[in-house]
Amino acid sequence: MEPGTDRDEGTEPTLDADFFIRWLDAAAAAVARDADRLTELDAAIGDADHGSNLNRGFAAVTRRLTEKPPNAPGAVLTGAGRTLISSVGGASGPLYGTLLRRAGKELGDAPRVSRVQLAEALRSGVGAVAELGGAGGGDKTMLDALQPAVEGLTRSFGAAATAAEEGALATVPLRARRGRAAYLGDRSIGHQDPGAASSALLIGALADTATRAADDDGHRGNGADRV
Amino acid sequence: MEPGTDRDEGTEPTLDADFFIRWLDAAAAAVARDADRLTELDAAIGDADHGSNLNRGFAAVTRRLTEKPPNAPGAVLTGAGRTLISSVGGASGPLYGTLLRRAGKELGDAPRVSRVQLAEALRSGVGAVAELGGAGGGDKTMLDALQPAVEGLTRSFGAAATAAEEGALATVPLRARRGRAAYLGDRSIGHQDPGAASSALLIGALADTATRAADDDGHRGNGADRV
Amino acid sequence: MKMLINVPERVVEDALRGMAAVHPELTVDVANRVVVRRDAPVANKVGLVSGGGSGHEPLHGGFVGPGMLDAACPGEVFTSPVPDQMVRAAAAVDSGEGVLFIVKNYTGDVLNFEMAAELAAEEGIRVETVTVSDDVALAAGEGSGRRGTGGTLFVERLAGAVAEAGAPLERVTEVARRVADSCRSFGVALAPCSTPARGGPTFDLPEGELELGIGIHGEPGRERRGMMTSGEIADATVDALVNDLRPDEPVLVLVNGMGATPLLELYGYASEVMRALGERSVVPARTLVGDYVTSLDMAGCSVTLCPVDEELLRLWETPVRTPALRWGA
Amino acid sequence: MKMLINVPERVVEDALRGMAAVHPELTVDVANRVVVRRDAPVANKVGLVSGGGSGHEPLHGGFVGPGMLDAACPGEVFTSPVPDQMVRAAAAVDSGEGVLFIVKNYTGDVLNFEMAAELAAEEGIRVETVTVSDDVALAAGEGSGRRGTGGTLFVERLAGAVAEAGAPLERVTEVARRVADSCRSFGVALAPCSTPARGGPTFDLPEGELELGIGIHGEPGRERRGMMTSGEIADATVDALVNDLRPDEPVLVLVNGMGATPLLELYGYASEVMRALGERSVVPARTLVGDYVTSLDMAGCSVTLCPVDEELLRLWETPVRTPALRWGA
Ligand SMILES: Nc1ncnc2c1ncn2[C@@H]1O[C@H](COP(=O)(O)OP(=O)(O)O)[C@@H](O)[C@H]1O
Ligand SMILES: Nc1ncnc2c1ncn2[C@@H]1O[C@H](COP(=O)(O)OP(=O)(O)O)[C@@H](O)[C@H]1O
Ligand SMILES: [Mg+2]
Ligand SMILES: [Mg+2]
Ligand SMILES: [Mg+2]
Ligand SMILES: [Mg+2]
Repeated sequence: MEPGTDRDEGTEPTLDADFFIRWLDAAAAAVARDADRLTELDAAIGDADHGSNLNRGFAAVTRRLTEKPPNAPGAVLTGAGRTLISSVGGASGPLYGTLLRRAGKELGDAPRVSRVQLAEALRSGVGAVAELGGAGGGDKTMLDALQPAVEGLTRSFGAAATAAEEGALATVPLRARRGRAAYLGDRSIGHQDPGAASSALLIGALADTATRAADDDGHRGNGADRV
Repeated sequence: MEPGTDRDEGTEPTLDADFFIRWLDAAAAAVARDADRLTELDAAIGDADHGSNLNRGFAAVTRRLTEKPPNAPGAVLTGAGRTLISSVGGASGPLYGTLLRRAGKELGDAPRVSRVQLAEALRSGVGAVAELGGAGGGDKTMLDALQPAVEGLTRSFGAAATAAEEGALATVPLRARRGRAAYLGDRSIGHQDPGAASSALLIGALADTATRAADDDGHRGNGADRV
Repeated sequence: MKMLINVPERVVEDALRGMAAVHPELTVDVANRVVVRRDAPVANKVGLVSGGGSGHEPLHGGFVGPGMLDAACPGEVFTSPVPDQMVRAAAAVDSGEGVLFIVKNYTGDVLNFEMAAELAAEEGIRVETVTVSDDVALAAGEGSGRRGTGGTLFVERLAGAVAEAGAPLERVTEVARRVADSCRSFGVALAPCSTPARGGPTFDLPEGELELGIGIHGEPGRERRGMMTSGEIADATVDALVNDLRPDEPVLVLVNGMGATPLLELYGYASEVMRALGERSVVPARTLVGDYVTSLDMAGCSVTLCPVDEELLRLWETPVRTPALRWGA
Repeated sequence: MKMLINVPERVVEDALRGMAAVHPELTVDVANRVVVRRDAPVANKVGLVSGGGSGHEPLHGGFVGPGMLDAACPGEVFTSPVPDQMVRAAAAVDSGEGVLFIVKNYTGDVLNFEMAAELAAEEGIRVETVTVSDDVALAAGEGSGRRGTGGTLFVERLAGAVAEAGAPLERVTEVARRVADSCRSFGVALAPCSTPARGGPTFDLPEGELELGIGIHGEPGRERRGMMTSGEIADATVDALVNDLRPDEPVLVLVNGMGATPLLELYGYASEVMRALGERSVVPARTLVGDYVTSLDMAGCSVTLCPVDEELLRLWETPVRTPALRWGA
């Protein structure tokens, strides 16, 4: 059973560093699995590298988290953000890196955070992405999945995943105004934005991790504790 | 009716400069028509240019013969040979050029020559080709069509054409020992030599011209006179 | 799509090992992906650093050496490098006179160099950045702005020449910016390229069609048309360039192959470009013909015009000694 | 197959007009197809003339200039030039010191240059001829003999260097012959080329297969194999070279792209070639990486080794100034 969907805030588990590590590992697995699909999407309106870019970056994140796992959610995210910046390159590297770094900084060194706190931290992160890249909603970028995801996350993990997925699909009819796809003008219409698709994967991994944590929680109380 | 096939030598028409010009024009037409086929043959075991090489050369020959038609068979052939040497390039340019120049020189400045005289002149030409290129019969070159053609021509125009055609086809199972096809070693086996194929075209054009001359001769005595 | 590689993941690393093996005049840090001229930092000289995704060779690594770049940072294929590379390069080439970053205008390159500039500044290195956005296939100022393509060669060369002469950072930046602002490029693809990661073409381009206004990353162009002759392509290209910027000075011309177009064809195309320029009263001062800013094995070509006054032309002529551009040395 | 051309029949003429337009340091006779260095005939200097079918650019026109060729005669695509061209070139470059013909060993080239040498001699020009037959894919002395490929670059450069230094015809010929006799090349194709006249590939090469021991005219190779890695290709290539001639001197190395192979891949291949040479105790003295002796848009590569003593290495280093090979000038 997913935390937050059928309980009130007060009884939803809080999230520790281990939860965040498992989230990013799940994200890495999802990216590895879907790398070819992301690259295909990028081939249509970009330069055919988004899948391999993120795969390289998240593999580095997983390595780093395994080697020295941080012990606070904030540190997990800032570390992962720095790793993405140092290993991805391209547009998505600094953007995803900034998303996670800024969110991590917002979380500070609290050992546990709530879903709502995470939502607020990600909201800051998404703001930083918008500022860095100069894009807004509807420009056919990762923001079109991330912005609704943050709103969803204030309600529940499941709502975040659904919103991200819908946001990603909603980029199909849009005309790109930022990033490489913008070079295509009207020819960008009719294709899903690869960054929005990968954002949906990351948020999907978050929701999956929360579901699994809640299930485990029912059995042996692993990682996510009641507040 | 073809001259020489059903008459004895004495009644066969002799060949004047005009006959030689019409032969080379017919050869040019045949080469133009079959250029793609020759190039395809060359693609299989050479460098895919034999058709365009000869086409360029014979077009130049036709132009030259139209501009200033020589008035002796020998001059027609030496001029055509020089033109081929100056316009074809490749292996076939010097070889065909030498064939015609040498044959032309043999014919000297006689205003008319017999078929047998032509056969002897071409025999010298073929010898010069063998000397220049260092090839012999069975090496899978133009010689495999030209040598039997000369023998055939001592009997009749038709026999020359048939022998050239058979000689060209007989190059298929051979392993090339000269020219570009030799680089392929055993992989040259199973393909017809493009130069042998073009030689068959040239000799075929000779026979056709003779046939047409004989026909015309029946009607209005054009070009080929009784000796 | 067959490639002369070991494994797709190691293409850039292998190429850098090759550069290290055959260019003793360069220091190639394969692990950290930085190519530096052997004698860096050169005393009293501004350091020039560029970089970008790989797949455009000889750009940028082939342009490292006296009279051009001090360092290049190659990213993965078609992926901008990461800030760590530029910071390392800046540290390696800074003699105390500061460093100029030359950046092609792609979101990825811009963002990564931006981060690098911040980090380098934190380490006490003076950094200026000049962005090249010369591709007239795109309207200026719209969306992501214009892409940086062939003009980069002229910026790197002319800024490199003035830096080699000992000019201060402000002056080198000014020259680079002037060149970046006045260069114009336009490219055409006859066949798409294939990236090692993808193993196949980045877009479909049927027989009998071409793409006008392509980028250098396998992006499709702005417009697809029926096949054109080399003369027609030259007219369309020169029109696009001259309509955007009618040069009143002589121009340096780059007739650039995208990778798979034979030099025989490229020289034929150059003759049509020269004709088209002449018909529009544009005066070529110097012309380069060859593969300089490529897109892997794409078939096609681009043309770049770089207006020059006497000073820039003089700078162009000064000695340059790099793997891919060399004269007077 | 799309090409950047006007019409197939005019490809060579168009390219020559392009060379004429962009290389003021050359005299390009488009109608007669001769490319001559502008200052020819150079007093007291032996003239060097080469030529062959077009489609191998920059060979030979791109190698005309001080320190290399005095003239080049381009034939039709993959078709040797005609004697008239070589005779004209010889007359244009002969200062009275005589002329050396550098000929790649193909029946067509050999025969046409032979006729030209006779005609030039009739005009009172002293002519020597050196034939390059460096391709170890073929057994020496069999059939048409070995083809001339990448080694031609070394013959043209080293003979050009000694001619530039004022050596007499005998000495220039001797150097050219020594180099021609000791060079070895081996080439591999990953994809065939397409000639303009044919408009499509000259042979079929299915996905997943390559050709070992190819020529530079779109001829298929001696052996077809399943696809190999760049390291495996380097081993096969260096084995073929070293088994034929184990060099006891250092070697000049040419890692040559056939036309469509990206420079990124070629540098990666160069690193494998360097490894393979090292493992077989062959010492590279200098290495060139790039497209020098190409085969239109063929994908693939060749390697040429040219053993050098100190004298040849010194000649190699002297200034050369041609469109495609330039240093020290
Ligand atoms: N200015 C921007 N703001 C937000 N997202 C952007 C921006 N530019 C690009 N993106 C995102 O990055 C994705 C492309 O990432 P990627 O392919 O890894 O980088 P690159 O475009 O450099 O190859 C796009 O699909 C888009 O979602
Ligand atoms: N040494 C030779 N002797 C006789 N004929 C030869 C010789 N070498 C080549 N040929 C002929 O020339 C033909 C090829 O001509 P062509 O394709 O025009 O020239 P190239 O081989 O230079 O491209 C071959 O098919 C062969 O018949
Ligand atoms: Mg991308
Ligand atoms: Mg041929
Ligand atoms: Mg990219
Ligand atoms: Mg040929």
